[in-house]
Amino acid sequence: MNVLRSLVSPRGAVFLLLVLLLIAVMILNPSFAEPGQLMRFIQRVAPIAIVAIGQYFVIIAGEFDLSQGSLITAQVIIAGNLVGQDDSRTIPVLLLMVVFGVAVGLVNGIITTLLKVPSFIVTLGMMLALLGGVMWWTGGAATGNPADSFREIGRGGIRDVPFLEFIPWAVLILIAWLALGIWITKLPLGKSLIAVGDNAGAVDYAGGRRAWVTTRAFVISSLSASLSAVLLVGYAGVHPSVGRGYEFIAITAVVLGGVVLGGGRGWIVAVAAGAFALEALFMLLNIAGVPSTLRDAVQGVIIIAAVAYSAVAFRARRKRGPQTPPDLTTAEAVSTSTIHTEKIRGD
Amino acid sequence: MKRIRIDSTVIVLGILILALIIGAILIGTVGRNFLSPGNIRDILTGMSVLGLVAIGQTLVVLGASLDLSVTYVISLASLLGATIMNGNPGNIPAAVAITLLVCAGIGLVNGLIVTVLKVNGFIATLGTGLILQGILNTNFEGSSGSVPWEFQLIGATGVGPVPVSTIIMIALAVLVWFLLDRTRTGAHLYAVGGDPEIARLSGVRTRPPLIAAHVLCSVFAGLAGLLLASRLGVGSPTVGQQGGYALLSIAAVVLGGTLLLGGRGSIWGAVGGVAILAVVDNVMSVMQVNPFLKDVVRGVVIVAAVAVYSRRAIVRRRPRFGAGGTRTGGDDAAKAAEHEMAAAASQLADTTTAAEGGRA
Amino acid sequence: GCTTDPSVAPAESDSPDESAETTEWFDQELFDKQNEERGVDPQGPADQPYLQHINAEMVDTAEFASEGAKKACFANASISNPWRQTGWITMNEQLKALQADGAISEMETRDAQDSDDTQIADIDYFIAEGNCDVFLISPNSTAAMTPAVERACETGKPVIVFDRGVNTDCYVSFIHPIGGFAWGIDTAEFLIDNLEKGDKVVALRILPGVDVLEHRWAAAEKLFDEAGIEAVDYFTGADPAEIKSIISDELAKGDVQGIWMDAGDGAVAAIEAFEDAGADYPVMTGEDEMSFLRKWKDTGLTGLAPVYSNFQWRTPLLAAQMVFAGQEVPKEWVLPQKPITEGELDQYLEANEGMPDGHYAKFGGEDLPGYPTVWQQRQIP
Amino acid sequence: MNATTTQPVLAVNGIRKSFFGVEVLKGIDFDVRPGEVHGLVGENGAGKSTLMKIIAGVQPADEGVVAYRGEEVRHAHPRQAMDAGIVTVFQEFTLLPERTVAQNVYLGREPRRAGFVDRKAMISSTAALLADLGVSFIDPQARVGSLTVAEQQIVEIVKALSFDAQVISMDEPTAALSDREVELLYAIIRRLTSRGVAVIYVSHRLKEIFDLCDRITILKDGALVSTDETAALTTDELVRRMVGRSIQSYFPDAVDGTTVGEPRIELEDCGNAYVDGVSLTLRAGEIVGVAGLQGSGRTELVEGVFGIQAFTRGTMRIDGSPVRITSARAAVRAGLALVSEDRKAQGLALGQSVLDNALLVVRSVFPGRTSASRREVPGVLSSLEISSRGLDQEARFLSGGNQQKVVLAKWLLTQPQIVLFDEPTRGIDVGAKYAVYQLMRELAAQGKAVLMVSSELPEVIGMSDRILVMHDGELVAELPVGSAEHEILGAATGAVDSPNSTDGGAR
Ligand SMILES: Nc1ncnc2c1ncn2[C@@H]1O[C@H](COP(=O)(O)OP(=O)(O)OP(=O)(O)O)[C@@H](O)[C@H]1O
Ligand SMILES: Nc1ncnc2c1ncn2[C@@H]1O[C@H](COP(=O)(O)OP(=O)(O)OP(=O)(O)O)[C@@H](O)[C@H]1O
Ligand SMILES: [Mg+2]
Ligand SMILES: [Mg+2]
Repeated sequence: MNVLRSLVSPRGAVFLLLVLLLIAVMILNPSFAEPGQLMRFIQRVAPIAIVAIGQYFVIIAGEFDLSQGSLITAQVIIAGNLVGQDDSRTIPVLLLMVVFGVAVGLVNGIITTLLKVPSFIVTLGMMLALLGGVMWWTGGAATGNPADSFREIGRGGIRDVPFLEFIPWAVLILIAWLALGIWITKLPLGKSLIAVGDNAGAVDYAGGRRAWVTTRAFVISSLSASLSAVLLVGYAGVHPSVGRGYEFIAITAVVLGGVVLGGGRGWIVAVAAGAFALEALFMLLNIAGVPSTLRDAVQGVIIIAAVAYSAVAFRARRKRGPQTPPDLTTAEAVSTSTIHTEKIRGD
Repeated sequence: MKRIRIDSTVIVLGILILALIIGAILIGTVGRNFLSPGNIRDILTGMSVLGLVAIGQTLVVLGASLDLSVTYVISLASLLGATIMNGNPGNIPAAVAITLLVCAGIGLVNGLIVTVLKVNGFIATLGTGLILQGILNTNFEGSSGSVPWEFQLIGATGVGPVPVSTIIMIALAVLVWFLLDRTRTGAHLYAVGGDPEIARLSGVRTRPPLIAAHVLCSVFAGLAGLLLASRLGVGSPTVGQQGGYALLSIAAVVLGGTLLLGGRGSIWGAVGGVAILAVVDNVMSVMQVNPFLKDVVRGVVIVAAVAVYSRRAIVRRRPRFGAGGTRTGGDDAAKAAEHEMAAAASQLADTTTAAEGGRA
Repeated sequence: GCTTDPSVAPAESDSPDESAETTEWFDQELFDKQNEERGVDPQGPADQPYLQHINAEMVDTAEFASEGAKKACFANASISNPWRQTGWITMNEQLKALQADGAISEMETRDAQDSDDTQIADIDYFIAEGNCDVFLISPNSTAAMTPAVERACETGKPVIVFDRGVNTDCYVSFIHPIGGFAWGIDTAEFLIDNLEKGDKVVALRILPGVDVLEHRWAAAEKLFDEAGIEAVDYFTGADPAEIKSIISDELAKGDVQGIWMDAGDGAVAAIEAFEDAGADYPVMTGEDEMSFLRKWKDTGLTGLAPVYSNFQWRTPLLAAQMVFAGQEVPKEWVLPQKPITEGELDQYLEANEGMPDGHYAKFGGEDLPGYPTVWQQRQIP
Repeated sequence: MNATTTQPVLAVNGIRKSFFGVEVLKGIDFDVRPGEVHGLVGENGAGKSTLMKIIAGVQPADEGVVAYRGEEVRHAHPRQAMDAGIVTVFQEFTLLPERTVAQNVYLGREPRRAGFVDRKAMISSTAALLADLGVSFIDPQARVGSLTVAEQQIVEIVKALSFDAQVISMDEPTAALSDREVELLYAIIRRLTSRGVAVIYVSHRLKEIFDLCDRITILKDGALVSTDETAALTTDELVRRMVGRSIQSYFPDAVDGTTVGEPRIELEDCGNAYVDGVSLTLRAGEIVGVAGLQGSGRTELVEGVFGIQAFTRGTMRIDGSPVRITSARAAVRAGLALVSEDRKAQGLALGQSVLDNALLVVRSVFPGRTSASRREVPGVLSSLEISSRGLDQEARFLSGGNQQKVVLAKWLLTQPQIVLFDEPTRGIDVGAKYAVYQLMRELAAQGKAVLMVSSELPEVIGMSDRILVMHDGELVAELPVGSAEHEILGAATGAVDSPNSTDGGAR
């Protein structure tokens, strides 16, 4: 009963949505319930879930990262052009990608925090500049797919596992990244990030290094995008359109996960669930044979409906109050006016 | 008493002038004339469509929302306009009216989703954008319709080097400026964007202004779509995406000094922002900059231009002392006020006491 | 005073209702024409496919004949995909060759970055400020660019259009390979020949609404339909991740025997989806992009690489040279468009050794100055 | 004055209200008569603001009726109540900083001519309203954000007056005002009542309540305690009813064994853009009060010490060794703590739990000590007698006093040596105030140095071992313990020339 209630609650809504979508997929295509298929599904979600996890840290701090998609593209092309067919370059190039990811995150973060340019604009600029820059550098086309050892990360896995058949590396990487993310949310850094999103002024007066805290969120986001790029190089291969639109998919997943745009509230696990729900939706549309022209429309309706459901369900719940256990309700109270006031004044 | 603050619109103007000067010099170096009629027309034409979108976007952003669906509204409007006109000049009024009505309807839906369903503007319009894209892809295969010559004139005629479309855009900007400055809806939009709870406590109904902003934003996107139809001669299901109008218009609006969080900003800033982007684009085109590099420059210019004033826009308190501890005299007004306040209190006290004949 | 663009005049040719009905992509007449052109042996130098033409009706250009190096103004739609990038590199090398010959002095290029509106402005700018001797236009879209092209024609300077067409014939020459229907017929026939009735083909398309691309699918879909092949189509945005997901889902639903693509981008991802699912390789048509050719070779699948002849990027400048020399050129310059078959695969792989994956095998620039490094390093001006 | 007019203009009956299942108003009966000032007092969280909001139509009551001029009303939107003549000055400012004074005053009902906002009329009638109050120093066209806090409060009141109000509720209108402006407010209120307007007045400053009110209603834990004529109450009785116990003295005496020791922090000629020539010494075991008028720069002084607006001139020494503190972080590391003036903007992340707020500073500055501090949290919270529903409760759902205690807990966990209090008791009730005073005494007893900025002179006088007075950005006087209010005021207004202003605190 309690499980059911928290599923219907706004915080659990994304899990309910995910369950519904998966059930729908399984009804239409029973083979999906096989463990092997499930593993492949998780493998496919991994890049999206990882960018969403990165985006989560930026959004709870009250910022946006629109440069994720372009960064993925840039990293994918870097991998394609620099690794080539030379296995021995895999490790150095991976390191280079980490450095590049960190650099992009630092630039985003520093311009946002020190120059006080809204992150929406900073990362929009970064999105244009990164994509343009990498296309300029490569003349628009990657040399080719990198060596298989590099691609193995996103494509391969542990084979012949009993019951599961196949465990893609991507699944393990996703689990590790999510665990890392959960761990960060428990660290002072995670707590500070959410506090910055809630009330930046309080963090300033508490002696927090707000600029550095926020900058690290951008670095986490960029690193997530880079990791996602590594997986995508393996999964899909090198192409300038890999990563396109991922920033919006990530933001959508984060919002589906119940995170408030503007910061200060949200649960990282729900964000991962949001990414799964989104990809399950895409898959459902494929499997249900919805005409390709109509898919966007269906997707739009479901996103709005899901987010509206949380918002409306929350308000209804707030009115109903008494029946719900206090700890649950307090955790759900979405931004009230005072917070908003402080934000406007604070910035 | 009015405390002077460097208005961001002024800074935008400054940046624009800087861009014009640098542009003129750069264009001079390749042996072209920046102020030639053809070039001026190129810049102004580049401003018209984005300008219309940015005007609408300004309204939404002032209300602390966003509209990412404008791209698809533009495409839809160009198609609706062109197919209804169907080459027949007699259909123009009906086509324009129906197109704008449909756009207004989309804006209304956006506004209702944002205000009634309480979905964040970013997500709401991302969603409606997707829905519109689906509708476009399902119902239109490629460009269709035909715009009669009379309507094409709007996009191709000019007064001297100034295209009619630019004049229309500026005229509408004046109208919107008037709306923001001189109507209740405008005042309430600033209030709702500034702080919806304060607006509510002050007796403002918070939904109508934001809904109106969304409706107008979509209508302006519709106008942009019609203008594009007039220039293209046909309607196109991708013309909105081609221009990347959603993100560029937001960039232009912020570039123009409007706060992304709402509540502060101006239409002229947005027009200035659009002009900056148009000048930069024009200069790069004349210089034949590599198209990929153009995007890099655009990205850098947008961030750099916003950076110029974003720090400055956050004014804290008036300083009382200058560098070496010298008084700046900035507080004189407040100091004078101290005494006035005291005087006012005692005077008021006197009058009431006199009136009431003392009080226990 | 009011200035109206002199050329914005009521278009004499098109009556309103004619262009309104353009929503159905399939066009039997065009289908038949292109089908016929597939079988025609092109005229012109055998080793210079970019100068060959099919069923050409030549026009006299004596009126444009004049001495000296000329300035070309090129309104490009974009270089936003590998096909256009490859062509753009080739075109610039061709320019160098013609500059060396003294035929062309310079080429001023404006890139519209995929925007109709920008390209219209670009053409208008050229008309007003460009001092152009010849206009080269690669339209971003057919109908939308028609008025602007007409305005360029009004200047009296020669106008050469290539790749996508326009709804007017005021140009001196319109250069293009046979077309989308021919592509669709080539590919569909190949798949039908290699598949059984009732087999399933998944069609991976890039995006809707572009005529060149829509024609390919319109022809193929019709033929599949007639042959009793089950075909489902998806728009992928050329994103390999999307392609891989789509194929994976299709394979989860049931067997897929054929893949039809309207581009080469992402072919590798499609094939890998079969590998990862442990399914048999499909019969497949991609494009002459190196990534597909290489993967085709590696896997040994049954395939065909239709081409949308990339060498057409050389032709406009050469046509301009011919026009100024007063030589006659085809009004509609239909370039050959011959798919690469399994038998020719090795030959093209060898010829394009060292080229990047996004390179097109039939780029046709082997005799140009920068070959091969400029293409290998993808040096874009 | 005829405050005993029989017919109440506004009466509420049996009002009940719950938030999340917790009843915060338990059947309140309450009325106001024309021309009366009706005081509403109670501890933090007693439900005063909630009652005001129900009357103002901001929130609906769960049960009970509001009768206005004898008729039952149900205002669903603040606007309806305003139009009917019930106007409220809310506890939080309801002004838009980006808009002008006139735009704020007429927000929601801008005068129109031919369908358009008549700006001239709006400005001139705002000017007239201001002039009517004798306020000539506020420009109707000034941006509200550019006004001082006090000026903003006046605008807030002007906004309320611009309605043709029959009932004006003021929820802690003086929280941000110094005595000067309070006087002005008194005068305004008296003028209103003389016109027959009823005023509901909420304040934690009991002096004002007794000065102004005709009747006083006391709430405790959401329940009505009593309504009495002011004359029938004494301060002690009022406090007893509010907190349920009698508090002998507002200001606890120093803890036995407190000794004033070595200087812990010394400032010499420090200055920044807001204050200048600040020289002062804080010794271990000492509580130093800072008095001054609103805007005299007291907040800037402590913010300067704390590195938020770092001093650009002068030298600072802590425990004898010179330091340069240029950020709050450096200050915390140097052993300083700042209990800031604005709880909501600078003190708490309201959406986060009590626990997270308590650990805010430790996590920000000493992340390594987080787990150790975490174990101390329950002890510190219970020593401050915070009543919350648990460590997980969001700070926003605490009442003002409890929020302030969380702020204190946050700083105590860093074990500071020098504690700066800026308006530590602003907007909190007597019970919580007493707890704060006791905490200060304990800190002093532990050998810490305490600096307290306050606008309430009795508090400064009652708690301080020495009193520093600021005027216009400079320290102008140092007065000994037990100085009288008029001495302090004299120095603060600049009326009395202090003997030596530069080394005011250095002795
Ligand atoms: N919107 C709300 N949601 C949940 N609880 C609320 C809300 N508003 C008030 N409360 C709770 O109701 C109780 C009464 O609050 P109220 O603000 O009326 O107290 P108050 O007497 O005005 O206190 P203070 O003197 O601190 O202003 C408090 O426990 C508060 O936490
Ligand atoms: N909201 C505001 N906007 C602009 N300036 C302000 C604002 N609030 C205060 N100031 C200015 O800052 C300076 C000092 O302000 P403040 O009132 O905080 O000083 P203070 O002495 O600490 O007063 P108090 O602590 O009693 O409120 C003054 O010049 C004042 O005019
Ligand atoms: Mg209150
Ligand atoms: Mg202060």
